[in-house]
Amino acid sequence: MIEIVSEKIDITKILQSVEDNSAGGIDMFIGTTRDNSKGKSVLRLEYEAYIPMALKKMNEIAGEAKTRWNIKKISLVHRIGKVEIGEASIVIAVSSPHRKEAFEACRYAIDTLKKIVPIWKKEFFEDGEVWVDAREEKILS
Amino acid sequence: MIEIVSEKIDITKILQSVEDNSAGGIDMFIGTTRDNSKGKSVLRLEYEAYIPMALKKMNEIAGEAKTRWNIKKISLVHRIGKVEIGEASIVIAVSSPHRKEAFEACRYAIDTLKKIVPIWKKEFFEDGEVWVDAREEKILS
Amino acid sequence: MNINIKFFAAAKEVAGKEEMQFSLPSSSTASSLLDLLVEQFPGLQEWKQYVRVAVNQEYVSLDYALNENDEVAIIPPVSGG
Amino acid sequence: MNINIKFFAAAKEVAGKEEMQFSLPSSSTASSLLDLLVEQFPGLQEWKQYVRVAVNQEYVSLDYALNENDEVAIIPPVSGG
Repeated sequence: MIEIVSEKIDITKILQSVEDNSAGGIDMFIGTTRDNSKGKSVLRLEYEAYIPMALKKMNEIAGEAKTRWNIKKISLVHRIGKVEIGEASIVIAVSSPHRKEAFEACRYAIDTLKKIVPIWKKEFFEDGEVWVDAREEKILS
Repeated sequence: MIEIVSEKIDITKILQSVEDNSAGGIDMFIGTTRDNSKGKSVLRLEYEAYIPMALKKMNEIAGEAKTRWNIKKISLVHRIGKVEIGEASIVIAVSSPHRKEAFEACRYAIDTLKKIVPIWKKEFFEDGEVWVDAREEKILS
Repeated sequence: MNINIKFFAAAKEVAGKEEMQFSLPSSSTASSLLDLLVEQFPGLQEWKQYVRVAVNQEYVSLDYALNENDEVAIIPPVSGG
Repeated sequence: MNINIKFFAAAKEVAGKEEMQFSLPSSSTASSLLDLLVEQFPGLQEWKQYVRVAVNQEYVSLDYALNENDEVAIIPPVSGG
């Protein structure tokens, strides 16, 4: 399940999408919007995507994860548009016979998504708004 | 939220238990019962716990994770009794400002739980039943 | 002195019971308790080198000196998760 | 030749538009397109060294030779997740 959605992400549906009777473990990463950024209070966030290319890259990440690790199923769902504080902007789930591979593939997927998938986050503060430049955040997140 | 339950694990409730507006990521591990073990078909599983000591050790793991990593909240819920194939036996969730720490703390928690928490799994096959000895599984899971 | 013993998983099946009271010479250790248990339940012999002993819900080493009314648990290799 | 350009995020705000048609000498590269875009939208200058160029939804290097009707996207540093 590789999707970009503009509504609240349905986590239960994503979990079901990776269930597999031969899987012993599922690792799920849920990225949520923080109420602060570089010491400033964040009011809300908006995400924008180059949708067809983003989906293509998300599919490539899923395929590469399946090549590198013995995993059963992998799902990546990104939300775009306005996302309230505390809500999920990205959910990645990976099922695998053995947990080590689920963890590693899930971490690979989120790390790679943050580098290559054309999606952008804008943070809204009391005194303005700014497109986040992930290069500055490398050390942090 | 540190619990041992005998009913189906409520994953949504666990997710809510670690939500935090200053957290940027949640990593959740869900251990599910596989339909096979060492090449044999598994019909079902049962878990038994030394409940008070298991809860004590689960609390220690949560405390140690909070000491080692900058995490916000951590929940560990283990199910005991009969668990059907594909159902969750363990769910661990960790929220953290930055995802690296959520992943590492979650992995630490499940790895350590499997070593020190007094809970045992019995596998039921067509031709018998056996208490799983995790020492044999070290290489596998 | 009297201690309370709890058996779990494979140890419970070998002992045929979940718990029992056990009388021990004073200044007995976890190790000497295990020896006595193997005498009473010979099937525990093959588990002896693998089980851990917990006293009052904490793992202890084999030279741990038991006390009256300790809650002692025989912990086979765990397999939770 | 004509190509279609899409702008995103900060680049979209600097250009003041989401997409446009652009006429280029044939055998233009991604690099020469960026130079022309900076001429037209001087605010892009500060982004020039950070943006990546995607052609038909695939990242390309700066010496990539563009073709008629290519879909070219100007990709500022991404920040999804």
